[in-house]
Amino acid sequence: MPTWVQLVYLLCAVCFILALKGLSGPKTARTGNLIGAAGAVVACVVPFIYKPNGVEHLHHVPLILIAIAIGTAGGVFGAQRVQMTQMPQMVALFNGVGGGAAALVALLELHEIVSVGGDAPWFTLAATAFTIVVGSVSFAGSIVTFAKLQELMTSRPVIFPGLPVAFGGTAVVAVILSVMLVNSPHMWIGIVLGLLGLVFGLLLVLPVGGADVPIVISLLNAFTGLTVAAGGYVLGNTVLLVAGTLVGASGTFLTLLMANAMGRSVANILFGALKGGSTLGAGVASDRPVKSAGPEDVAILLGYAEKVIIVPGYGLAVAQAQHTLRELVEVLQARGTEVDYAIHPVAGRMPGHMNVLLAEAQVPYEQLKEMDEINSEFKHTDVVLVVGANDVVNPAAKTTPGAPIYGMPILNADEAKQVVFMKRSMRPGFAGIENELLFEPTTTLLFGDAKDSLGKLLNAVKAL
Amino acid sequence: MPTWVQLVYLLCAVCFILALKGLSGPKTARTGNLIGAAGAVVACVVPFIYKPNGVEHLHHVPLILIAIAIGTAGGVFGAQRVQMTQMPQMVALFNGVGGGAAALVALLELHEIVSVGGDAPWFTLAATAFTIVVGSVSFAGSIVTFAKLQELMTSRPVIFPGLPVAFGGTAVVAVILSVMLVNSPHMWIGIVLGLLGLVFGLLLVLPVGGADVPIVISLLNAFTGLTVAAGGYVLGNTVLLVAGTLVGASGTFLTLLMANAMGRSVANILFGALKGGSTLGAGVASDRPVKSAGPEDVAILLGYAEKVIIVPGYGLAVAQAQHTLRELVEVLQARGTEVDYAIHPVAGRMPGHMNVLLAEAQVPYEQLKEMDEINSEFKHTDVVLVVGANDVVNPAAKTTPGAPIYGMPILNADEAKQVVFMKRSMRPGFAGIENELLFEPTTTLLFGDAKDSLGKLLNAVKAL
Amino acid sequence: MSVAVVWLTIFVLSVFVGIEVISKVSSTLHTPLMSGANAIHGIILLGAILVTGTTDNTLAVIVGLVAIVLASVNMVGGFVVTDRMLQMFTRRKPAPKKPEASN
Amino acid sequence: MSVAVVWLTIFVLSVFVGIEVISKVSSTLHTPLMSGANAIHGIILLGAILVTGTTDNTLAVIVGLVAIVLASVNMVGGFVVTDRMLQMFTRRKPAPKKPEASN
Ligand SMILES: NC(=O)c1ccc[n+]([C@@H]2O[C@H](COP(=O)([O-])OP(=O)(O)OC[C@H]3O[C@@H](n4cnc5c(N)ncnc54)[C@H](OP(=O)(O)O)[C@@H]3O)[C@@H](O)[C@H]2O)c1
Ligand SMILES: NC(=O)c1ccc[n+]([C@@H]2O[C@H](COP(=O)([O-])OP(=O)(O)OC[C@H]3O[C@@H](n4cnc5c(N)ncnc54)[C@H](OP(=O)(O)O)[C@@H]3O)[C@@H](O)[C@H]2O)c1
Repeated sequence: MPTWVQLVYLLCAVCFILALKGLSGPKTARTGNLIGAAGAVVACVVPFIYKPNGVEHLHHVPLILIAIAIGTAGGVFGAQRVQMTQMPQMVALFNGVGGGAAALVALLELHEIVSVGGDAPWFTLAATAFTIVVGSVSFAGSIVTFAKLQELMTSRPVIFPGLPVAFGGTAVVAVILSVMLVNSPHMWIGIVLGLLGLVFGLLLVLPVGGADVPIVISLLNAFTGLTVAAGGYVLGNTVLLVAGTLVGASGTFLTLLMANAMGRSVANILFGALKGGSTLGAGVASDRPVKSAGPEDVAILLGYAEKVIIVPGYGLAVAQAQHTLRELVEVLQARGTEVDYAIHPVAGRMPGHMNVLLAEAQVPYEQLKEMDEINSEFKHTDVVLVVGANDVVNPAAKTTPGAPIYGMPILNADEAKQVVFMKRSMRPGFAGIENELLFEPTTTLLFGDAKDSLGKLLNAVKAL
Repeated sequence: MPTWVQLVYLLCAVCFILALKGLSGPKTARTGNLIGAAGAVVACVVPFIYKPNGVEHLHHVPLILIAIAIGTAGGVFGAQRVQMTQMPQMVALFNGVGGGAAALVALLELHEIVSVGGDAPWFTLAATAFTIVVGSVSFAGSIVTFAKLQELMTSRPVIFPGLPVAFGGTAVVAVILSVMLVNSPHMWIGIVLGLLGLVFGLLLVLPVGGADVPIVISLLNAFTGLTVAAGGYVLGNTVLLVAGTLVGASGTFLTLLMANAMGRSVANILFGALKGGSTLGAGVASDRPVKSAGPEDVAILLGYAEKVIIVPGYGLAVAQAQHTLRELVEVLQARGTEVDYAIHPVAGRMPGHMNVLLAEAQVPYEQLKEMDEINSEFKHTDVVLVVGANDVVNPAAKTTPGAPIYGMPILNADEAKQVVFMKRSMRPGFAGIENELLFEPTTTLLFGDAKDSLGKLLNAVKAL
Repeated sequence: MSVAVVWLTIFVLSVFVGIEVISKVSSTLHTPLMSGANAIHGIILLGAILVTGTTDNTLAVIVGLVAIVLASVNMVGGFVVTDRMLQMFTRRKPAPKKPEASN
Repeated sequence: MSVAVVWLTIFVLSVFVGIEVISKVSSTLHTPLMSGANAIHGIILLGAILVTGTTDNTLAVIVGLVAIVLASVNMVGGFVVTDRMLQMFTRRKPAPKKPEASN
């Protein structure tokens, strides 16, 4: 490889570092993403210019260009069409195809090694086996997460007897075959490894509950990063090594951060179901007495409050009620009421879900207050309107050491003078535990689909 | 080099990364330093165990061990004996000898290259030249900074006519000789480069005012790091490369952070004097009227205040009055007054100067409040006692765009009900500009050496 | 230095860079960051191009072309979708149809 | 990959690590951090040992020994002085002779 090519690759690797750095700050995020894209494009153009194998230029250039065009068209189409709330499954899909590509590249590299007589350092062969297996895991796992989130299949954990055995068995066979591949590389071993990876990916993700899926996507994303890094080692290409490692390391770290923000452990998410217990809570509705009211009563509460805080949650996304909510808030503000939105970091089903949802409804960014910023204001608040949220205001996180959400930071809605919950039933939220706040004397429930109720509320407030 | 040696070196490099990471947080700092030390010791033990040139073990082992013993004794002795307030010059000295060692190592490597016929890649020769020059700059520069801070010479900027010419001349000759060295390596060129480096180091640091010296130490520290990195490249040793680069990069960044905290630019510090203007302010005393008082009056102010904030500064260190100050605070606290110390990041003449000084006087850590933490409390404070500080409470930083400290964050002492300044005269502080706060009606001056005045004040408060 | 150790060194350093560089990310940016990182590993496209362009076995070329398609979906789609997401996040509405609102 | 590019890669990655790893340091720790970094570059001692132990030219050995002395002063002194400084910083006085103080 000529020196200039190596230098360009290094530059591209630096672009990726800067991209990640940029992406981790709100002001620099977009620039960061563009820098990353620039680096990727430059790196991919390089092999068309120099002579990759030292003698000849790249073969099959037209076919390659066509393949790139097809992939690009597909990627752009998917990326443009997807709705904001479908982002997680889109990311899963993109991640899956990346993992699949990495596995295929490793298979081709194995073919190359086998066809020149199988003479490669053991470390190279080990990295090849790793890429084939983990790339396939990432592919199959991501496809299943996509299907779950897109509701092409049930999003409940899928568990069958013998799952732990199948899981363990696949893992053991994969390890044995990898060792065999390192000892004497054969094409069939590689192919079987790939198939085992697919099975393993299925078994890994099927038992995970739909709402834990974002964590799993992030983890599979880190996996794909590592396979790309290993692929880079096999191909002797630094830019793949550095980029893949960056993604692998930051992805793993991000997975931990995300799991942490929900008060869950990654091991529990992945293997909780295997151990027998579902990763979702019980989900039974309580029949203790509560105070419920109609839209007109709530309209009066809101209409004459001085300070209102909105707590949006998963139900708002389900009901697609963000536009109606924004209208209601605007009407209240026009009446002189001070209204803010309190955004819990894991409200909804993906990190940043509420920000995306409300941004889509054109709620001004300034009105979205992060948890730390607004938590001290609840005690000066007249009415908290909880729209389709539950766990993120559940005081059990502070008071009940055994609860699945114990230790998760929550919004202090319980400190406000009045709390209004909009939900359809008494069913609990994602964590599957009862919310004591629903039974407080200061709490009022407005039953019904969020979009429906908000519409009625809006009319009632306008009529005041 | 056997693989295990390379792996050990990599492990040592990781130790250094963890050391820096640890050192940047208060809780982990000591552990970080110890991890770094462990990595360094392990790395240095390695060549005694394996065969460095592939055939034979290390030569001259007894001599080498004696040299290490001498150096270690010297280092420990110096490190143990130095007083806390002399830390900056100690760091400068240690940095200087490190730079000197790097230059000598590069000279030896040049000798090696020359004796095998001068056949080395140009990049290696360039790195050798770099190490010789910059290592010598670091050595000479650090020795001068040591002399300045230890008051072995004047700490005022030393400027003479023709300095810019000498400076530029040396630089040009060094560059020319380096190019010559790369073209045809000769020992004499290396030696002359080393001498030029020494001269350049002198010329670089002589014009810097004593109080800017900590910045320069930090910069020279980064320089030495880079020479060690270049030396690592020449020797083909990763641990030197990684460690040196880490120090070079973090040192450069730290230099900028430090300069920033003082509202100065590094270029201005280094080249301000060359351009003619001194890097220190004018330093003339004003003769506008002020309100001054005796210790007894101030004692009454303090004795009957509910909340007092102490702002310590450079003068406290000069007067070595930290113990007396602590006693005074304890007496006030015993009377029921709430007393805190407000620590400005660049109060004194080295970063963390006040923390070190007050820690030495056994002031409990909890009473030391950082600027951001305490700045909102000044407005609820009865008396602010400014002991030997000046610039760090000068409102010109906010109000006078032309002032040398404009833009530097300051302690909001001006918001308190009463301000008492303890200083010896009306002379300005380090920045050389007048402090309007001295002339405010709410301000009282208590003239005299800080230790003296604090002693009198202590007696007066006790007598209340 | 042996090649494997060189690569191990680069790997270890990249791990530190990867972690440190994102260690300050706010929870709001978790999803775009994940998506951006996802796009970055689409660089496997480069690997796919290299292996496809240097083989002449028909089956290998076909598999390689499939890998290229998949990898370009990953890379291009990833960057585009991230950009769309970030556009949402940072957009400040010029002037909503909010009347004489307080706050 | 050519050796020079490998080393450049390691260099660039180390630069990022060096900067990112200390980017959150509080100003109180500036001096100990400077001093600790200073001790780390004392690792030039390793270089000095290697060049001295692999030469037989008398003058070179003497110069090498001087370098070893200087480098060990740097390294050992650096770590010890940093530790002393940090001891100061983190010491919590067990019980000062502070009487019935408020706050
Ligand atoms: N953000 C993330 O990244 C992420 C990822 C995975 C898991 N999680 C978890 O998800 C939870 C998020 O908390 P959350 O408070 O937002 O949600 P939640 O606790 O799951 O509560 C959602 C509530 O919305 C109500 N709801 C559902 N559909 C509705 C509709 N159409 N109209 C009105 N109400 C409706 C539900 O009650 P009804 O059924 O009675 O209507 C439910 O009480 C946390 O436990 C978090 O750990 C978050
Ligand atoms: N911390 C760092 O790393 C560092 C490094 C370099 C520069 N600096 C700069 O140093 C300045 C620090 O601010 P500062 O407020 O601490 O100091 P300052 O502005 O230099 O003021 C020190 C004051 O102490 C008084 N003083 C001197 N000796 C005294 C004694 N024996 N007894 C009583 N008073 C005495 C002086 O007035 P009299 O002469 O009238 O007594 C002077 O007004 C900033 O400008 C900063 O940028 C800081």
